[in-house]
Amino acid sequence: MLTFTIRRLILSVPTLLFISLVIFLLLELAPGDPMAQVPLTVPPEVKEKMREALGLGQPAHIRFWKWLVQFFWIEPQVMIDHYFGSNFSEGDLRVISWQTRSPVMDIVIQRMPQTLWVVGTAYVVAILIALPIGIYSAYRQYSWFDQMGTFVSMVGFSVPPFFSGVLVIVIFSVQLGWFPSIYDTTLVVDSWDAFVKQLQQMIMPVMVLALQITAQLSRFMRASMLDNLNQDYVRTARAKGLSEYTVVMVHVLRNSMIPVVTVIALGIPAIFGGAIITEQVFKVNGIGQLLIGAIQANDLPMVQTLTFIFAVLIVMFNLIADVLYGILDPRIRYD
Amino acid sequence: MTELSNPVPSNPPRSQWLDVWDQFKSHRGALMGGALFLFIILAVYLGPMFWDIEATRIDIRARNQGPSWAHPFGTDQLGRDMLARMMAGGSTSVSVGLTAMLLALFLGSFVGVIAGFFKKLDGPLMRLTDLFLALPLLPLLLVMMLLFREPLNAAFGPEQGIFILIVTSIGVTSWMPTARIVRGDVLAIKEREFVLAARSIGTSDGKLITRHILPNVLSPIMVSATLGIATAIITESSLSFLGLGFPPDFPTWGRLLFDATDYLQQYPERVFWPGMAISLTVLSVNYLGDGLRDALDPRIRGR
Amino acid sequence: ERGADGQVNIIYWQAPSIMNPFLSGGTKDVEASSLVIEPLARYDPNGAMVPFLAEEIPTVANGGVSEDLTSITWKIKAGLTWSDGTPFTSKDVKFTYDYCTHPEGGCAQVTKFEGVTSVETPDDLTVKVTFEGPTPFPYGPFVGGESPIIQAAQFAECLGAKAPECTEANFSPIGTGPFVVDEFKPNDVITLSANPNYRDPAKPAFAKVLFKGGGDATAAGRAVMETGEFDYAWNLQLAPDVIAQMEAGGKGVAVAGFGPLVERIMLNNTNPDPALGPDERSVVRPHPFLSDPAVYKAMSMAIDRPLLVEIGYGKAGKVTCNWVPAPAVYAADIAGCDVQDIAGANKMLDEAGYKDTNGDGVRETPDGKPMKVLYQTSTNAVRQDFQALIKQWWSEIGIETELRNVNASVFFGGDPGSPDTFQKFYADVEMYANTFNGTDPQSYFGNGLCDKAPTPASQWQGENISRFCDEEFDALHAELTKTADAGKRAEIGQQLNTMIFEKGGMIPLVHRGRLSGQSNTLGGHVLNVWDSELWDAADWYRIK
Amino acid sequence: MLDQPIAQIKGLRVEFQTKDGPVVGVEDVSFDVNPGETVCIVGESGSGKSVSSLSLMRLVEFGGGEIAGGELLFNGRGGETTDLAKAEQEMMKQIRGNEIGMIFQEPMTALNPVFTVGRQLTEGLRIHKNMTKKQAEERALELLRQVRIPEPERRLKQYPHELSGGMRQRVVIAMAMACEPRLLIADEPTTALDVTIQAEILALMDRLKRETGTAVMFITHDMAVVAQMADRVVVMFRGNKVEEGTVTEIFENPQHDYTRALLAAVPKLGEMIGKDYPEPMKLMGVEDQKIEPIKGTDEVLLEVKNLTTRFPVKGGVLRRTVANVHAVEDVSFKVFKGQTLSLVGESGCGKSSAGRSILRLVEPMSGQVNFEGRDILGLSNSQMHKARLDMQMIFQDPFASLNPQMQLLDQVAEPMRNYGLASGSELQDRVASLFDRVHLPRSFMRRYPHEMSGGQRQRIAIARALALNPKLIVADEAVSALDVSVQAQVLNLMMELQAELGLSFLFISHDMAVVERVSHQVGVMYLGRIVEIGPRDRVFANPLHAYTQALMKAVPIADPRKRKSEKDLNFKPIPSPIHGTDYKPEPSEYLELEPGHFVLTTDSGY
Ligand SMILES: Nc1ncnc2c1ncn2[C@@H]1O[C@H](COP(=O)(O)OP(=O)(O)OP(=O)(O)O)[C@@H](O)[C@H]1O
Ligand SMILES: Nc1ncnc2c1ncn2[C@@H]1O[C@H](COP(=O)(O)OP(=O)(O)OP(=O)(O)O)[C@@H](O)[C@H]1O
Ligand SMILES: [Mg+2]
Ligand SMILES: [Mg+2]
Repeated sequence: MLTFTIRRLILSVPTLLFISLVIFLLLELAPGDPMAQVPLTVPPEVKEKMREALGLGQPAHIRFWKWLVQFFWIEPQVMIDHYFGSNFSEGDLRVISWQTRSPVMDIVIQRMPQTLWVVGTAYVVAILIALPIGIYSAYRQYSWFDQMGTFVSMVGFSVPPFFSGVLVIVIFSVQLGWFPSIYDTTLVVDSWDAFVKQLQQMIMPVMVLALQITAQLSRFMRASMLDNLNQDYVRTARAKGLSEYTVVMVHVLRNSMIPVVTVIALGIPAIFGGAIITEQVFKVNGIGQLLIGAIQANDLPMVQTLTFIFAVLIVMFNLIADVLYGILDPRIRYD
Repeated sequence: MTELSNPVPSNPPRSQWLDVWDQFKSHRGALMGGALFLFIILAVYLGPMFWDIEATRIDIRARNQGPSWAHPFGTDQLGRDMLARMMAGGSTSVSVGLTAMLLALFLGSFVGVIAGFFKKLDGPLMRLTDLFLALPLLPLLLVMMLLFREPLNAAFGPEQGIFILIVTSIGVTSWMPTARIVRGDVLAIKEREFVLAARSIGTSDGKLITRHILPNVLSPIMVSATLGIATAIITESSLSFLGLGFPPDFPTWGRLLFDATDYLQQYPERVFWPGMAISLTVLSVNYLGDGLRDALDPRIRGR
Repeated sequence: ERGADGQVNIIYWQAPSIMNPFLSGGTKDVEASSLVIEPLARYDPNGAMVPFLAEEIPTVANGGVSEDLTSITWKIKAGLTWSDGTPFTSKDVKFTYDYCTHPEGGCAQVTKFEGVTSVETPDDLTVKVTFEGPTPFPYGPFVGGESPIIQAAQFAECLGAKAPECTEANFSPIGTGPFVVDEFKPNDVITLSANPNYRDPAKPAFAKVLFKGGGDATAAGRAVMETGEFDYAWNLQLAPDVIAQMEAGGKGVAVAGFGPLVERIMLNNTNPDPALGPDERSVVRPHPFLSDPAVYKAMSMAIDRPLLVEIGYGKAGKVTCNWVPAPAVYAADIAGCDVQDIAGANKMLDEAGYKDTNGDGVRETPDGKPMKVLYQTSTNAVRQDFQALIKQWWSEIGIETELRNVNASVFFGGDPGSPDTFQKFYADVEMYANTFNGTDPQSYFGNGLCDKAPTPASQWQGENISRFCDEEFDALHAELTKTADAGKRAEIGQQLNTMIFEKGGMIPLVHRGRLSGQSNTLGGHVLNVWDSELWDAADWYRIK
Repeated sequence: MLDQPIAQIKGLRVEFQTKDGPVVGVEDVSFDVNPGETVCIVGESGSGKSVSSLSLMRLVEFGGGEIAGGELLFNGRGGETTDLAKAEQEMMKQIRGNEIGMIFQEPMTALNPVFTVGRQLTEGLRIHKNMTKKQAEERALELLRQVRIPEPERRLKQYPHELSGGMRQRVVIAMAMACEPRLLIADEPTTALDVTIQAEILALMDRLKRETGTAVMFITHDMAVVAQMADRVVVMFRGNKVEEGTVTEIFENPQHDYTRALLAAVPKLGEMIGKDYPEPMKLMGVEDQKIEPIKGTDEVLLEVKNLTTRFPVKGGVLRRTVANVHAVEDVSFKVFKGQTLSLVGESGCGKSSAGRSILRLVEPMSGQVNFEGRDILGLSNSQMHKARLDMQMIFQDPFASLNPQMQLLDQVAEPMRNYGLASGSELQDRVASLFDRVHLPRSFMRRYPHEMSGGQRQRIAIARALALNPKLIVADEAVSALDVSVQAQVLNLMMELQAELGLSFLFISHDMAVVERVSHQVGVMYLGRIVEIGPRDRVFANPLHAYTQALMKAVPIADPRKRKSEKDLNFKPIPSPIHGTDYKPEPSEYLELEPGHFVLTTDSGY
């Protein structure tokens, strides 16, 4: 297990480097212009000047190298400085966003809390709902409950959030006035009232997101349970005289969770990635919104950094999922 | 001494596809899903033959109308007939779904089979799969759009061009799960004795793949296929939302739904039709997939 | 009383990314920063100048502008302080000039200082701006939201190439305006509080401002007019019936104001035939048929402008045939603008010899070419509705239209490598809107001059998008640049407006206003389209 | 009370609801099980043995079955008799595991893979005996000692996959015995195991029965096992009981035709003593069977010299080969034209690897394979392709070795297509004649494998192997998965073909009785090496190597008078065939003790 993990960790370094190069080249090829959002009234010569000020004139390989150094060498130093009060990074140029002219990482860190709050909660809620539904649907396969579950989860799967989001806003904010339609990222949870407020503003985005995640997870759970319910060891467990509850919730569940847990782990990078559309609809302004904004403004350093962070997360959680699989399932040994 | 001889299977010999059909028929959900899907396909492709109002025809006096005999689904803000637009949008959405799925399926199965079958290629191909998994979808799509739209527009015209582009980008970014599943199955099937048996009777690698491996991984491929249609339709609608999809004057279900959300309060029926169409398609395809999986799986059909 | 009315919530569906207008130039950034930093003078809702940091508006009459029109001298109000309590002096004004004109700075507002040769500070309260030649309208520098004054002390280290690194200064500049930045979250939200050192001790009435960004116009409008979560929503580009629905929510209203923004169809005066190759395309003249007055007039007559307004803009639009409809003195009265006349248009084409000879419903030019046009614009729901409608109308007069829409950031992006920019104009007609800053249209009218046409030689830079070229027009414009008298200037403006319409430069469609949502309880605001919408934020108060 | 049967099954009928309507699993079965008695239930696959036993536990319901009629009277600990067919599930929970224990067929899958052995063992105890965790663990330990698992303390903390098949089956037995049930149902507990382990498990169950006095209901289709274990025998055939009697009655005086046919089909070790050549079995109901010895020739067809096959074990961070599985180690033998050489040995000893190496289905590391004078190992890919014309293989599992998605016609025709031997109607004709050859009706050509019975499928595999007119057929456990009656038919078919066509077989099997029946020569393999090789009658009559002797002892004989006792058995655990990369095995050296009868002198690890 350990050597497997180490091996995969070592292998992931060239993979990541390669990915970063691919991302860089892809973005390099994209004919976007960071000046596109500057109003038409600003004459082209001025725009050209502004472009130069962003360092756009340099050749691609130099910029890539600069970015690598900044990302892998300077940013970690900044982090160390931040936590230990040292000053390694003094005077080094960090990755600067073209749009805001401020360090990319600062903004990313600023966006983290709301993304984690909303998308993370949605994920947790979805798991909590999806697992029981999946378990029961499988246990009572083709029952009324199972059919309903399939139907609802398919509908949930097929309703795009740009629609369901607006729908809940119209119902709960406009008609009923229960929840705010716009997420307040400045809210600091320091009192009960603030907490209630936070809950209120989270409910709708969480609902919309959780619907989609639940739909998918419950399907996985159901399939996995079905696979296991027909196994021989279930019969053995029953033959021991165990109650149905123990048979299903202990013996079968534990086995069924193995693939599901890895599916859940693989979904976690998506939490950090934010849910672009939902964030947009509720103005949560998390990471997803940051990315789409940066793309629209052709803020290359921001897009590059964000996509690369996602890539790192995906590679990392892929690894974690594999390791989890090995840990959860005693049959699997990667050596 | 008839007793000793083995019981002869009672059912008469049939072709494999008849068998599949038999199994499929017995799955009520699948049958209904299949019928619905067929209906949707017929409606969107053949519907325009019977409903001859053009999807782009503007009748400004009749705008924002509710359902009526002249316009069973009502009209939009420019007085275009919603039924005609639903059919036009559907043919795009369904075509996107089908072709993107086919592309993803082809890529996924190809990579999966090759990786599973040839041990040497397994490592590199799986790393490639990882790479694609790790590449964030959105920027990739964006870059593809920006890079290839022009050449494609020039070569195939604006509508064909963007269609090809969207289909390819969805296809290229969604083949990985299929590849993984297929590879896993191929690895397992490769260990089955009939593959060894086929090798021992002199079957070449190519024939081994087409005759023995592929038919046996058909059922996971089929399941990926049905899920793929649904995801592609949904992805296309999300792309429209982010401004990366088809041009706004080109109706698709996703775009119709998106346009209608602004009018959610005034004309709720306008979100109803596209929303319903997407859900029904996804639902029918899902049931269809369930049934196909059962029907294609020899473990369920056979023994 | 200052700070008595609690918090005001503003939503901009485009989120500000920086508080320094010199580094961005995006409207959202300029407007957000206008809460904090101020120019010497602003325009009021009528387009007239009002002094802000200056004592009065310098004119030739009061001696502020030199007789030969080559310099202007501003007097700063006495006793002004920055929000950090330090005095505001003419040094800051001069520093602002230095900051923006630094060759490595990439200043977005550098055009404001075009023609300026020097800025001098004879004393702490006097600023003298000298121009290289006579400038009849010397109010470019330091006037309006795009040319505010920044604090020399804060930005001293941020000159030139260092400008982007001053994150702290760029995010929370020290200003003289009614509010100071508490926290700036780029592309998300800004929190501000009342400036304790604001020059009027009774203002601002609000203690806090929450300035939220992001989302879309629908959501912003909904938050103001339907749920009442926000007090002010900027620029609600929405379909009229959607706005009406929102207003029915009863929490707020939509207010409209009209600047010089015109949605129009530009006619290509060159031949965009792809067969010509990239360098000749959009350079060689003339267009196969669009240069014929009968054709472009018929095309214009076929358009039902009131319907376009009704469908696309509602109360935020007016029918116009003027290129520069505002300030109103420059607008010419062009007859027949608001009626659609398909029959007349058909007749006109018939008479000019454009006939449908082969019966396919599309007319042919006298030399047998079918009248097909490629009609491009940026991707935007209203524009696509317009495209669809106009295509239909043109088909009724026998002109076939192919529609194309291009992503806005590509279309307006000005990338010389892209074939899709509006400057390249690889189409027969294209639709967009643009405007100019301030109230003086002189340089904007200059966009119709022959030598302003974008060409490969000029890296496709230049604002004469339709490649309109007319000696008479050029001469008239030259006259405008020499005229200082306001009445005379207006007269010339009207003539220029008429000329470009009559001679086939463009088909103006809609005079677009700006529509913003305002809560019923927000008082003291007048929508201003000539300057930042938040220009009067100091006067805002809560209606109780 | 003592003579009252523990369980009485009366007129049991079980139906399954399937999409083709109800299927009857058991039609009408009645029998009793008395205290302290072992009742064996025999019958071919699908005859309803498992269903009967599962009904008694009321577990059929979970598989979609339904008890449609009959009574299942059970005499509980308290002395009261209940009809389990009508009992509530709540009450069944009290009975399952507590009063009736059950051992399942597949030790590999009967245990939950994610829980430790200890946990699975104690579960039942804690429910039924209300033990604390500690008490239960002590009892579990005691149970493991009872079933003679080495190092029981360690096993408790291990997961099922860390145990060998035999150990797992012992755990399952311990689990079933945990609450000292009055009735133990064992559903084919040894079918999946090797002879040696089977012998041990059988001995163990016998001992436990004697020690605890539990009644045992033993389900099997192996007559030799029945002879070894049973007090009484119930014979089932297609859902019905056809005969019942004591074990000697059944073996010596079978009444029903089916029982007689069954017994005739069982090869018994020692039947061939005194015969020089193999000959087909005499089968019930087959008229004018000509039983003639198959002589073969003395011409060498295949000569294998010093064949060594190793599989690399990859490991470490760089995935380098860190060790090798020594699957085949310096093996040499000859196969004569028209004769059969059998390789026997326990699971994992390298029989299949040896067979596959010869056909180069796995690449051997070194050695020589001379087939008609050509060295097979030196052939290029295309030459090898040609060489396969003469060498074919039949695999163990008839279901697994046929492609489930292809019609039989295509499967049999495939080799001829591959070599372009025939096409069109000629191909059809040849396939048809092959079907005739293996005694399958031509109408089966359009069927799919799942529409055939196991024996028919194996015939298809044989037909496919014959399609190219090979000279040598490697039959890798070709009959192991078949029911005895079918097995006998297939064996006869193979021998018939040998006699007619002069085929040579390399017959791989772990079943000594079958090997005795078909072979001219026998090689005994252990841990990759042949430990003893020689003419069949010599090896069986005079086993010289210690391992061969032990193996012979372990084989149960289908004769209730020749039962083995536990003390006859002495097996050491098999050492691992995995060795480090620097391990250099000694070459195999043989001693010829009798003419043609060689014994390994090198240390084989036994
Ligand atoms: N779940 C089920 N659904 C439908 N039919 C079943 C089911 N289980 C068993 N049967 C049928 O019941 C009959 C008896 O099966 P059973 O498992 O008892 O056979 P068996 O004698 O134990 O065979 P084997 O030796 O192969 O284990 C068979 O015809 C089988 O097809
Ligand atoms: N492809 C392979 N890779 C690695 N090890 C293998 C491979 N095939 C077989 N082995 C190992 O080689 C040894 C011999 O295996 P083989 O299949 O030849 O045994 P066998 O005698 O045929 O056993 P069985 O009776 O179970 O079929 C075993 O330890 C097995 O685990
Ligand atoms: Mg059974
Ligand atoms: Mg084997």
